[in-house]
Amino acid sequence: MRDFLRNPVGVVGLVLLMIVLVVALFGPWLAPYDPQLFHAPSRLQGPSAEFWLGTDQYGRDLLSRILHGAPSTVFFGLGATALGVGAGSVIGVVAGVAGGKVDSIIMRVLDGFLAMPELLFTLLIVTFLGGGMTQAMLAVAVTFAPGMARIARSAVLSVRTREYVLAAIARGESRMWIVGREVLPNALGPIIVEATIRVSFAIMIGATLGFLGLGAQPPSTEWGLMVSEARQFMFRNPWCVVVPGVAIAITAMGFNLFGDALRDAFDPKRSRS
Amino acid sequence: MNTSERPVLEVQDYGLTYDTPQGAIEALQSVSLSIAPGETHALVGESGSGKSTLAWAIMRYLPPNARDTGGAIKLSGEHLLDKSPAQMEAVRGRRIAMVFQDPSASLNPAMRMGEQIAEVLIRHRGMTHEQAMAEAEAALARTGIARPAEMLRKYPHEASGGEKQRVGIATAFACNPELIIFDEPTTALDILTAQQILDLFVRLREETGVAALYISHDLGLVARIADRVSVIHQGRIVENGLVHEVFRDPQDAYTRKLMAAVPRPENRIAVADPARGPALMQAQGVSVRYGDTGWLTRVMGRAPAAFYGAQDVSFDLRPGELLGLVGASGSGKSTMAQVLSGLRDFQGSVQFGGRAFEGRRAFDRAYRRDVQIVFQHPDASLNPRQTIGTILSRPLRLYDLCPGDQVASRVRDLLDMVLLPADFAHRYPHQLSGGQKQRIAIARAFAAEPRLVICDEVTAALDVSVQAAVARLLADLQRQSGAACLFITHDLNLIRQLAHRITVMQGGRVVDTFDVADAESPARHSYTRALLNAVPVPTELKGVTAA
Amino acid sequence: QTPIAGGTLRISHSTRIATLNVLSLSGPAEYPCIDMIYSGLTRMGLDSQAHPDLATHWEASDDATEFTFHLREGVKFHDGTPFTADDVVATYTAILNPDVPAAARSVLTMVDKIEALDPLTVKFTLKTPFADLPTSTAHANARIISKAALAAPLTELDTKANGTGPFKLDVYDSARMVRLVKNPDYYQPGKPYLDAVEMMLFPDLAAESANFLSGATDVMLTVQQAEFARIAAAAGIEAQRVASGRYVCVVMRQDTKPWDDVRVRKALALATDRELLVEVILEGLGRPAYDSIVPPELGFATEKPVIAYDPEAAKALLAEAGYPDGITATLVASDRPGIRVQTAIALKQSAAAGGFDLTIETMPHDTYLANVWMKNAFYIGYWGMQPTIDATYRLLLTSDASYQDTEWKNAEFDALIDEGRATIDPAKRAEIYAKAQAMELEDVPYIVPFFEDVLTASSDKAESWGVAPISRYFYVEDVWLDKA
Amino acid sequence: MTLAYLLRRLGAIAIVLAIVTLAVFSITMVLPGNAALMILGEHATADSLAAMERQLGLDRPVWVQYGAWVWGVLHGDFGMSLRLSLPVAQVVGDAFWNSAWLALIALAGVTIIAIPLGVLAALKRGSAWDLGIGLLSYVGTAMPEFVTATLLLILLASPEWPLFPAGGFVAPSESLAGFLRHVTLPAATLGLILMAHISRQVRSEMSEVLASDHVRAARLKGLRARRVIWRHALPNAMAPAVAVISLDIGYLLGGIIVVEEIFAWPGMGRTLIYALQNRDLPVIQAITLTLAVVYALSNLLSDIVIAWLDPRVRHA
Ligand SMILES: Nc1ncnc2c1ncn2[C@@H]1O[C@H](COP(=O)(O)OP(=O)(O)OP(=O)(O)O)[C@@H](O)[C@H]1O
Ligand SMILES: Nc1ncnc2c1ncn2[C@@H]1O[C@H](COP(=O)(O)OP(=O)(O)OP(=O)(O)O)[C@@H](O)[C@H]1O
Ligand SMILES: [Mg+2]
Ligand SMILES: [Mg+2]
Repeated sequence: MRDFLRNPVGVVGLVLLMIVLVVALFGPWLAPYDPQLFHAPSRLQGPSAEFWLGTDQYGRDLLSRILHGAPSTVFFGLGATALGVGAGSVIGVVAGVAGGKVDSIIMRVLDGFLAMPELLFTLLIVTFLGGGMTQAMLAVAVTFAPGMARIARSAVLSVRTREYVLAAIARGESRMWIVGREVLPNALGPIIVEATIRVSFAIMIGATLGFLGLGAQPPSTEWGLMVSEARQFMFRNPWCVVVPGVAIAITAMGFNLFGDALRDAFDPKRSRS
Repeated sequence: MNTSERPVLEVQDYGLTYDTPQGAIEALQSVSLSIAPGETHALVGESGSGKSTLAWAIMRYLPPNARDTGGAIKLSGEHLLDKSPAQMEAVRGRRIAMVFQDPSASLNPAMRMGEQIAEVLIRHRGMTHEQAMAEAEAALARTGIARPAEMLRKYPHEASGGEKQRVGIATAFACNPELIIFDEPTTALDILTAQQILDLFVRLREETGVAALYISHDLGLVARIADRVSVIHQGRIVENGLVHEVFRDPQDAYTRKLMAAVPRPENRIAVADPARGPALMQAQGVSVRYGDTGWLTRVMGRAPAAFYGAQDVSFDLRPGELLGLVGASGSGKSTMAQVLSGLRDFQGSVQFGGRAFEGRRAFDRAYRRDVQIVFQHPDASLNPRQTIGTILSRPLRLYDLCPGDQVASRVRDLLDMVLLPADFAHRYPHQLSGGQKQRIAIARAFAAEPRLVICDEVTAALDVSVQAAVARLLADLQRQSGAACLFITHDLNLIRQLAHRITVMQGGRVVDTFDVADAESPARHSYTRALLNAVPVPTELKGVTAA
Repeated sequence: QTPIAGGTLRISHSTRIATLNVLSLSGPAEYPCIDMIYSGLTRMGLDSQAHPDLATHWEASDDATEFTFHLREGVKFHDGTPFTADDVVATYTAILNPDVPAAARSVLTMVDKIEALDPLTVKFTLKTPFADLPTSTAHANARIISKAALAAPLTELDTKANGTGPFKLDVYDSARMVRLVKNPDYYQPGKPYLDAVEMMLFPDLAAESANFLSGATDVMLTVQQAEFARIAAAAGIEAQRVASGRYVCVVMRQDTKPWDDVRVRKALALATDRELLVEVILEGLGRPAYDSIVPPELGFATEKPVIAYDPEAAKALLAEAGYPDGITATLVASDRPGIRVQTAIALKQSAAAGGFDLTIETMPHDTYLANVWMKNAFYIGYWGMQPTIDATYRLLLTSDASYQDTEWKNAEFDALIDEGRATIDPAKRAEIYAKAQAMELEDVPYIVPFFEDVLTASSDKAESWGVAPISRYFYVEDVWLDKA
Repeated sequence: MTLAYLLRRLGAIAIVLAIVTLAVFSITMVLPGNAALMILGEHATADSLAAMERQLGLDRPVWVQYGAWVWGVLHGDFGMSLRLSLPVAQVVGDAFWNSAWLALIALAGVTIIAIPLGVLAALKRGSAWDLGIGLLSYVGTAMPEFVTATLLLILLASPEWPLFPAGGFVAPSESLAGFLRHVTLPAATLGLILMAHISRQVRSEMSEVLASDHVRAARLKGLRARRVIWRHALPNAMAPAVAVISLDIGYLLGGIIVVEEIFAWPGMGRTLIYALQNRDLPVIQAITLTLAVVYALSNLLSDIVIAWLDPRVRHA
């Protein structure tokens, strides 16, 4: 952890992440206005004392909308990642631990999934599921699972041949003990690191789906949707697209930096260089 | 040798410091040494003593956090410390060349080896590409490679370690430098190849009369090839002189300690010969096949060809005995260790304590308790996420060796047994040194109160002095517990100190088994003889007694 | 100013011209194409009346069950074949054939028989009286196709077009551009003025307006409300705002609670802040509507009383209807076009004060069409302007309407509409339709918050560019380019 | 890297494609509504809907439709678009080239800029250069394409100050200058993320290689810095970087969907979204198939390039 805090990337990531999490947890209480409330006379205004970040085409307060949208945006990322990483890891760990035929079959199937560009895959699934926040989350999770399974599997494989695992096998430990106490705790590092970085991808894909009209639906305050709804007005009031856009970027960057720093902290080879 | 000539290399009172976040590390402190033309000067010392640092300092190739703290380095009288980076570029490879420890890592994997020799000639001797290639071929021929022209066209991964090291040596000699620095050029090679490289070094030195700085931690080897030796300890030269004088009469305590640690066959540290009786363990016709993969993998075309890692191996072990298992790299030693500790499927049968086991799944809990294994890498054999206490208590709980409330005290006993303080129980493996970790691994094996302990190169990753201590500890534990031991190693001197009998493997088969006392007997298998001859016998050290 | 002949008019549009199949197409950019390529028997004018096109004049029998159309002489199809009554018969036979997907069929269901009396005379015999038949024959999808083309596989109509209109098809590329060239044999002498028209696809609205403003295109077929002010203000640009009867409506199925109670519907009407909706959704480019689907432009339209935004009254009405705590409902809106969702969002805000707690469910258009449209109890509809009151009501409100989605079925109302059809005397018709409109207002089958203006823009150089309120007729043959 | 290996890889690709088409087909079949409904929209009456379904062949059983489709594809006939009155081959063919131009320009531009940037950052670790490049790459990776695109539009294509067109397409055959003006913003949008990713990757691989024993050995042979960097370090850093670039192509193929949608670029992405919205199954099929093929082939190509860069792989 000390390593982590000495790394400027980690510190910046941590600070951004803290801000994002505070906003995600308390945003709705911090918001000065109801995010759906129209202030018709003040439509499409830039920042002012009344509306700190300006207003959108309906005269809704952008700051309030951003604050309200934070939970859905952030928890979308976390949820999709958790689901995808969870499912993927289970598959990967099973493949890695089982080895042999089970492993080859699982890996071949995953290869098939990985043969499609990520966003295309998500797009098809979300079309299939019918659009909407939950559906988009599921779609992202499904997209993530094969890649995660690979990472989990290779983490397990690299640990599985470590000598302390061999020692446990030679000692005659039970399978449960070996997987649960010797392999998993040591394979978790790369999985967690990858998961953290993927949160930022999930947030970006979620926002992109919102933008394409396949994710969150109006009048949700999801940030990608906010950009998409306001796009028509971007030249009349750039704030209404810049504000949610930057919010997405900051959030994604927070997770990204944090994950990178975590990776460095976990991987002594990188952190030394 | 004419020592009155101007020295090729002179290091005077040189110091170097690394700046790190934890503070400055004084890696070298007022180091002085001087190498005369034609002289081979050995630099010995344990890991981390500053040997490589001195080599980099001479080459003026240092990481950004390194800082000269004084003194001078002169090459044939020219001050190297004053040279600009561009000037040093012209010195490196041209006037001082270097041969590295790991030939696999020090060659560019994406470039044909011919190019890698030729580029030095093009750079320093202004040759055209054709001339350089012709010259490279000649240089390679001088290293005794059978088909040099062919070798030039190969990529590094297509050559063996020995061949790669020959390319490295040919490159170093290519521009007739004044000085060549050898940084442990044989440690990454197996015994027989190392022997050949050493012979090559001696021959080329004689032919060219080049001065050499030879870095090593192997005193036996140094004794054979060097004229003078400097002993370095924690960045200081503690002793310096002609090899035979230093070794005959070491002045410094550290030198003496180093020398005492050198394994010598005649210094037996083995337990007394066990009583001859029925065998404790017998391997009968054990074979292991590698590379048998499923049809799916084969269809997908990723399967390497299958082959035998061990074939029809038979040997036995008596109660309380220490059997040495030796052989070149890849001869199947670890494979046998894995078979016996139930880590690998095999054909044939293993008998233990009167019971026969056919195949890995036949091994039961009782067998697994009786047979314990210790691995080579201390870093990898302890779970980094468990404390030492947890690690050591695991066999106790698993085999129900003592009541739950006594586990902690038994762990303390175990730590005590391997000469470590009791409070280590709360530490994590990364807070221990390599030697300490290896002791924990040994303690864990003995915690199960086994009847057989398999040690797979347990000393290979350790420093010479630590090696000796670990070997002694092992013998002590064996004496206390009466367990038998299968000791796998490359180090023939060490095994002759430790073992009662030695089994030799080559290419997956057992070729020879003999009593230690019969090692020099003419009845030995030719391969055994080759192995024994390849070991640099530290003759110069003979008079020295163990501390 | 005398028109100058020559030049290429570049019209930008943002939706694809996915097909030129005049029988079935419905895209906003497809209509101008067929309006240029094909002619109908009649054609709607800017005055929302049927005018002669291929038919120079027509007579109706007194009971409005027989119509005789006299065709224009000497008209040729683009391929040179002459236009005759047989083509008219073939076209209408195809439209009425249930095996052919034809959009005009719904306004021609009363047609029983079409006969060619001679090469230049066609007679329609109707099953029921229908005074507005010439308006139906002006239906944008009822243009005359040659008999030969109808004999070939109908899918060829998608990409080939052989009409009698002012322009001929030159290039059809549904992904980028449709290019039409002057038909020198057009029946109006001297017209069209233009040598060619290019329909250029700009799928991105920002790109479209940027190109239009920079002069890369001459006409912007449809201007978005959000951009109208900016474009209107630009130099050298004439932006047009055509009052139209296009509307968004809130569908409330009257066989489903709570919408079966007229008080609830009226409460929602009172809770709809029409001024606000016109302001934020239409940017003021439209007019509040007061829950009749009949726009003021149509003949026989009556003046509708203003319904002021009165959330308190709405609450009171709800309480009276037995919902003192208000009503919670899910309002479905398809994601296309965007105005549906916008209306839903604004309505949610506006109705909240009136005791309606609306949850908005937005969904892809395909799902909406398959699962919600004509099925759900509460959703947003969106319709274009119809040419007549009869067409307007028969589309949605009569019991046998094509898209009867409210279950508001009223025999008296049906009878009135039937009677209106059969009545040729305008005064009498006005009386009948006034009654029908009053019934509609009484019962509030739909909430109609506003009528949306048709917005278009042209460069100063493109003279006489215009769009009819029913944005399906464009009169491009009158347009000319002032190169000065 | 033998012919047999290539054939096997191609075989594996074919199997994956078969699965992909079946999956897409089933997905579209399960969805409510169909192309006929989408064409007629709210003008659909029961009889015209039925007529339209008959005309489009949607009234046939599902497996017959799939079978017919597969049969056609095997004969090189992708059928007619249900919505666009054009043969699918033409719709997708045109779109493919438009996308390919965009993707290749983005990729080429990025490789030309990102690789030297990565090398520079690795050589000057810890310097302002390194920091700047690192910052760029972090910002680049954190911005979804639609945000980058929107920002670029606001900055460089605002109606008041239109440096670049806000979208649209001009064929290079029509006007090269026009094409370049139009391609700049979409390519830059795609490029930013790619650049961030590739330069970061090159930097990290390059730092690793620069710290490796063999580069040290090359330096200690007295070779000139230029040769050490370009001949010894870069080729070894490129192999892993190429692997990442090929993964980035997967990203690129996805990113193109969004970017084309925003900049109204008449390519595969935009066509795909249009086809998805209109339930134009043959077009959806053809596009997913094409994208999957491109992705698979680019992976194969990258493996070949890696083998060419790294003799250890070549001989494996
Ligand atoms: N770049 C560096 N920064 C900080 N400390 C360093 C650096 N390089 C080496 N050291 C430290 O300097 C000391 C001398 O290292 P050096 O590599 O010279 O030892 P050595 O004698 O060659 O060891 P070995 O036998 O293991 O090769 C060690 O304590 C090492 O940890
Ligand atoms: N898991 C494995 N899969 C395939 N081949 C293996 C595997 N483990 C070992 N081998 C091969 O089997 C042979 C014997 O290996 P083994 O590890 O037993 O040798 P060793 O004598 O222990 O060598 P070293 O001295 O290098 O440790 C070697 O050729 C090795 O490459
Ligand atoms: Mg060293
Ligand atoms: Mg081994």
